Amino acid sequence: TKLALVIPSTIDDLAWSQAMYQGIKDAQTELGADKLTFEVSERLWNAVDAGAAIRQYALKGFNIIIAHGAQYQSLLADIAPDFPKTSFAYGTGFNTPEPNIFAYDPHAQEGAYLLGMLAGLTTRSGIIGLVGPIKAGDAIKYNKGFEQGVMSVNSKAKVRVAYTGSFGDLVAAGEIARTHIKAGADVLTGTSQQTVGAINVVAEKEGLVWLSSDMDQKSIAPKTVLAAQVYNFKNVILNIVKNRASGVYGGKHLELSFANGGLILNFNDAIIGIAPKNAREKILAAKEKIIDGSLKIELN
Amino acid sequence: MKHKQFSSLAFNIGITAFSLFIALLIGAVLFMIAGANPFTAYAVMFTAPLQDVFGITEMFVRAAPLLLVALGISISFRSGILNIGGEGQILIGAIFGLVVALYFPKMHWSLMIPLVFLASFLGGALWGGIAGWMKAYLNVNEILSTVMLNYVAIQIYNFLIRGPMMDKNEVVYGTGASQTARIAREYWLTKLIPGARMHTGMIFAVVMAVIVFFFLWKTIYGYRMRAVGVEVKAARYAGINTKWYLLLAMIFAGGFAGLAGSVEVLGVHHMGLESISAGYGFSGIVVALFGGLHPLGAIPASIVFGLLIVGADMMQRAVQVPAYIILAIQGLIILAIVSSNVFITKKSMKVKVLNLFRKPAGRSPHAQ
Amino acid sequence: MLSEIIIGIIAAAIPLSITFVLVGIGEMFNQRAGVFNLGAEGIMMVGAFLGFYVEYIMKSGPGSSFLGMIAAIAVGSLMGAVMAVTCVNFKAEQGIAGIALFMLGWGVAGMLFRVYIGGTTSIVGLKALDIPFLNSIPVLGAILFSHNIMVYITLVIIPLSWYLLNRTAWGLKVKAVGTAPRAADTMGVKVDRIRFQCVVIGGAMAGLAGAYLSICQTHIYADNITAGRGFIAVALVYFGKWKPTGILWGALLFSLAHSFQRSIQVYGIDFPYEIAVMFPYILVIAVLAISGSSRIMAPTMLGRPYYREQRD
Amino acid sequence: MSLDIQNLEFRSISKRFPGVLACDNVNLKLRKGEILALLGENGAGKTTLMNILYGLYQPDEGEILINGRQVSIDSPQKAGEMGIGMVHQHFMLVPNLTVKENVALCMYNDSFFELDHKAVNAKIREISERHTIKIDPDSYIWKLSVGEQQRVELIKSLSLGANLLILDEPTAVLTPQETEELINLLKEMAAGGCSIIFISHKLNEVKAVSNLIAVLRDGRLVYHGNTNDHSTDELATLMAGRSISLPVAKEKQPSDEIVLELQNVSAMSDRDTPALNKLNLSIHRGEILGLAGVSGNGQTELAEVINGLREVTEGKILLDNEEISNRSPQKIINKGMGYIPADRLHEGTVSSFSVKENIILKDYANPSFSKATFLLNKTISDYSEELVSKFNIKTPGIETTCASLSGGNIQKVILSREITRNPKVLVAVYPTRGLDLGAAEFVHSKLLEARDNDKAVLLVSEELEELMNLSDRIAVIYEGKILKIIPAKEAEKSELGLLMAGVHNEAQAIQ
Ligand SMILES: Nc1ncnc2c1ncn2[C@@H]1O[C@H](COP(=O)(O)OP(=O)(O)OP(=O)(O)O)[C@@H](O)[C@H]1O
Ligand SMILES: Nc1ncnc2c1ncn2[C@@H]1O[C@H](COP(=O)(O)OP(=O)(O)OP(=O)(O)O)[C@@H](O)[C@H]1O
Ligand SMILES: [Mg+2]
Ligand SMILES: [Mg+2]
Repeated sequence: TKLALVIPSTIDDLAWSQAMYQGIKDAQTELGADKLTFEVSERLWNAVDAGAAIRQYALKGFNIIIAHGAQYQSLLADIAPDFPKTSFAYGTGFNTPEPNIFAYDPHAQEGAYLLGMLAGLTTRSGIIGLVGPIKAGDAIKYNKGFEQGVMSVNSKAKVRVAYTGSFGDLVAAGEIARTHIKAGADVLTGTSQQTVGAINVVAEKEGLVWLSSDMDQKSIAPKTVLAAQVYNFKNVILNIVKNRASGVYGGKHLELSFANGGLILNFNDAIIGIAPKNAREKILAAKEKIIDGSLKIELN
Repeated sequence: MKHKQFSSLAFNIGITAFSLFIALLIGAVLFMIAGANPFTAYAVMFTAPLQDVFGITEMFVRAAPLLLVALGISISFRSGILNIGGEGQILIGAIFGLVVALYFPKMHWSLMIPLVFLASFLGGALWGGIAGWMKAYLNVNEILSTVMLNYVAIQIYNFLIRGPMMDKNEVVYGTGASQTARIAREYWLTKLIPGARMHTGMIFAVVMAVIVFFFLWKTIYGYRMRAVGVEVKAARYAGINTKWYLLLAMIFAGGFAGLAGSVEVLGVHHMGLESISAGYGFSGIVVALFGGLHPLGAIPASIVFGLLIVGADMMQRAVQVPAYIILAIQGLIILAIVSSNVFITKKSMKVKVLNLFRKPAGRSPHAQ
Repeated sequence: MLSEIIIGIIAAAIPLSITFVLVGIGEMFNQRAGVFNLGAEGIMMVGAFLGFYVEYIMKSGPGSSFLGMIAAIAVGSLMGAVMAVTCVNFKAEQGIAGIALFMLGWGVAGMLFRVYIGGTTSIVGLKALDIPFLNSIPVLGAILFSHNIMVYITLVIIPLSWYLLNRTAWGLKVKAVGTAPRAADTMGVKVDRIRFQCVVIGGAMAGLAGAYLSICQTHIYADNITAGRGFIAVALVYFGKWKPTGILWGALLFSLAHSFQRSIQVYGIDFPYEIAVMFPYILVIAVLAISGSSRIMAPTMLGRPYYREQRD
Repeated sequence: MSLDIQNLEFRSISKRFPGVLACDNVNLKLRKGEILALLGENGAGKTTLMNILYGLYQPDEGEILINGRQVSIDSPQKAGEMGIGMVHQHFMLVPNLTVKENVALCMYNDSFFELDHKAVNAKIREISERHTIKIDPDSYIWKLSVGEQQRVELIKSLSLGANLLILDEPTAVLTPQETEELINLLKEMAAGGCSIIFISHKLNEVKAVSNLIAVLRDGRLVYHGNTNDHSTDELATLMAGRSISLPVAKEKQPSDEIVLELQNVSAMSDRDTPALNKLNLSIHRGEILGLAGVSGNGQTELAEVINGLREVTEGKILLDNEEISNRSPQKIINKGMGYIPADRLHEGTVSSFSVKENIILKDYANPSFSKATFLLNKTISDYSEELVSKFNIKTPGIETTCASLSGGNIQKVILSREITRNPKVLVAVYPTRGLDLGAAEFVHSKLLEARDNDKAVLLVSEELEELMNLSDRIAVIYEGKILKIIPAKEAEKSELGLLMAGVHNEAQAIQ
């Protein structure tokens, strides 16, 4: 199977794009390098360039084309009918406008809820800072889940949200983190590729904690990143390959949740001691409830 | 005479080829650093887009908005204003167009499309006009205001497409991607070739180029704008309301960028998306200057630039190098071409080069 | 509490403004000499990368930070020289060349980062140093005496550049070459040489500003780390009317507005964050609109290459 | 390494520009201490030849020899090093620097840091005292009048101590007194061993100052010899290839009808100092009113105020009894105003526009040149061709940009436009500044023709002869006020001279 990946940012952004890149690599390892080959086109945040790339991949006979962003949905809707034997996939999304389009949908709110619990339990100042890119899409899902998680364990805690207005301005993200810290936040979190800027600022002071999403960002700040919600896109890829093998080229809504292993929660064992002793147990219990459906997270 | 013309053409081609060669040579180093074969890379870059329908059509998909932006830039440059606010003007134009296309009562496409164009022209004109007004009446430098207004426009645009204008379904399903609903299919610009994205926008842009040409060189308004552009004092002396024409120039510059916005909406995306301006506001400046700030010159310039974008993009996928290399190569090529230009247009520089070949011993005043 | 917030806002603004001041002063020199360099952003990216890279391979430590900065200055000068060769020697259209340089810089920085580092990592960089005694002065201590070393170096660069421009023969030549190159030529000033020097200085400063971002401010390098700051800096040169102090005020105003805007968001005053984010940009335009214009300073031949044998 | 220039020789110098052969095989010699006057019509190639000597242009063919040795002067720097100085026809000053800084730029063009303001001040003081050139060293150039700028040019070249000095029409903007002083200065310098090349269209100056004469016509050297061998009339004939005599106004009874009237008009200058101070003036139909005055006394401001280009802060201006003060320039043009501005390069023409486009600068919207906003290219071209030949404008074609024309020819473009437009009132500011005699003759006759056609003309000039030849009445302006108006036939140079210096009654004169 030949797979092509189109991403808005880069394969080393430690966030959304890298998570997918990692997922494909993992899938490749599992299937064998001869069973799955892939190519990547990066930095295609604008839809015109992405459209050209997707169409060209389709023309060149790639079997699976993953357009890794919600903004690519309409592009796929335009292109897919011309290539009925090719599977297209995009996410975050639910809508499958053509029979050969998959939509994948990480339930960012689930992990966010758990990270929120951890934040609520860990914070001493009672102030938690959230560094947002722009107020849309996954960022909203994440923020909503996170706030509910905090409230479920610590109703006195304050979650403060501030946005940079862009996805890629890591200096601005760092400055927002700094402002949060000055204002008393001791636990911080956020989404999008710019957060590396924020993590580094948080890491400057000991005792402050970052909770990361999309990828485990522990690698750049091993003493700061306390826990991470990781998107396990490997399952999405394997799922698509399996579907194709059974003659289904698309039309499915593939969710990533704790229930199906699409989401993974990582704790940083080296510093987990910062959190209260029973935090891990509480969170794992909540995770089970999310999996069995007894804990619902409101999105509206 | 014939011989002279031929040798001067040969010189021009030679000098351009030479500078391109230097640029590509430097680029080759980058390819080698990235672990790719520069020869295959270049071969793909310059020939792939021209080899199939896909490549050629994609070139025109890029050329259309580039040309429109470049037209506006040409007008404002000719009036002495450097407009680097194309990005913002495209976005505001797109939003105005989207409002009409999404929320106006249904009507026949032949009414709707011109209406959308008009709206986005007005939107872009408004955005450009702010900078123009501040320049003419408040003496605010246009580079400052247009750079700043770009950021403001991005925020407004994003606010609208993720807020009030967001696709209702995004709310219903909770995905919340910042995009508007799709525009009704009958309002889309017709695709010229089945299976490819090329649409009638390029034809529209070329027609606009011809109109702008007539406007600038054959009408009294164009005359006034050009006069204001090169010599404000003389223009005032001639009775021209210089402030108003500075403003008008920015209104046109913004308006054309706005048109590029609606061409992208109606022709390519069919909805409002993030980063719809796609850097055209900047590359449009390059296209306009390559076109000699002449509306007709901008037509080939936009096509060549379209080739450069599409070719580099294809090359990146063909040889699997980091996408950054596209930017670097494009930058190098542009630098090479602008650098060689002076040897073509300025006699004294040309002579210097020729002397290098002719008389290695140095210039002799006796030479005939 | 409120006064603490205000002090915080001001203290945060100062290190932010340094990037703009550095690029702005460099750009001021090349604009004063008549060359308009839109490529500052690209140069910054290369400077940010190389500064980061040098420190990275030298495994950190303040010495390596300084080496990184020097490397950034060197590579910035090199890119300035590229700009100068095209625009001064080859008289290329400055608008195009600047945008091309921006693309080149972004591309080269991104690519080298991918090839030689490969993923986001962090370095130690230069941290803010609390100057003993001075930093415990109430109010002023927090605002002025708790920054990284580059802040203080920049505060020296400002009067230095003023001096260069206004008190030396070279400064006279720069001003002459930007407003009346032909006159300067007849007075024995080597127009293209002065312009070349200024563009190289502009490049060096942009390179340094880039390294400031990666080494002093974020301690990482990532794609698009400059995020348009080079363009803002170019705009602020106009705000500052080609004067070092003017550029400083512009940069401070813009940075203050940003740090104010962020505080407002963080302290949770409820209104659309887009308006907060837009605020600094609008403020800068508005302030310029209210303040008048000055005629004497503008380099009137900005963007116009000089040909000796052409009448204009 | 300033050379002691004993001998200077141009050998077979040719220089081509697109469409013109500006210098055509010129051979010329000059010895130490001589003053050579270079004559020729506008566009003959004088400036070009001098620019070649000064290293600004490179000759296409030929060589320059100094003391018998071939030299290559490939830049003005090189020329400066060799001791060649030049006062350019269009001033070479940096407007946003002060006088002092401009001089410093010349003195320290080789140093990086070193800038000794005291030394510069001393130099300026020394030069201005020795040659009685009045100037404020701390004033910005852009604040100076054209005449003052000319003085700065002189100081600049003198400060460098050139031993070959080129002066390209230095007297075009000087008052008669200043001219006289300059001539004395040049003679003094020549006596001290400096060689001088002097370009002027004013033949009496040429006679007064030079030993040698060279005449260029269409780029070719047509005469080279001693000044004393010819009278001014003969020189004029040599230059133009025909005899020239400037016309003089025939007496005529002007009508009583006032066409243009200024009542208590005040205005500010660019420097924000009062330029016009409750000025009163009226011009009758069919008369030429000459305005005499030393440059900087409000002449340009007066002209600008009349044309709506400068704000009137107080008072009224009436054209045909209709108020036009602070109206838009377009409205005033439409009411029948014509204007020949002093700044021909940047105000009277759009320098990067073609000759053709400049000829219709005020009439492009006129129904005869445009229909439904479209310019009528053919009509415009025909009209331009007609004016170019009628006014004898030397240009490769009507598509050539104005910037590449010679100074005199740019002036002719403006003249042709303003006079042919046939306005009710014509404001002409220094209309013959820099024009060759033939052209000046032409302008004068055109101005007289306008008067005879019942137009009202306001003629601003510093040349008393011109004023006395053409005007019906002469008004003298001083510090923004009209001191006195004298009928031209009663005017005397000495009285005008005193009035221009601000002395306006006998008692004062005696003091
Ligand atoms: N740089 C240039 N580019 C194009 N044409 C030029 C240039 N310099 C001079 N010429 C042309 O060369 C010819 C001679 O010009 P030049 O300025 O030497 O005349 P001039 O004798 O000094 O006239 P004037 O008395 O009007 O100053 C003119 O036709 C002019 O148009
Ligand atoms: N090279 C220049 N650069 C900038 N401004 C100039 C320049 N030359 C003149 N000006 C300005 O233009 C205006 C008109 O100049 P001009 O010298 O003609 O004024 P003036 O004082 O009325 O003298 P005149 O008696 O010659 O009319 C002045 O205010 C002067 O400051
Ligand atoms: Mg001349
Ligand atoms: Mg005056």
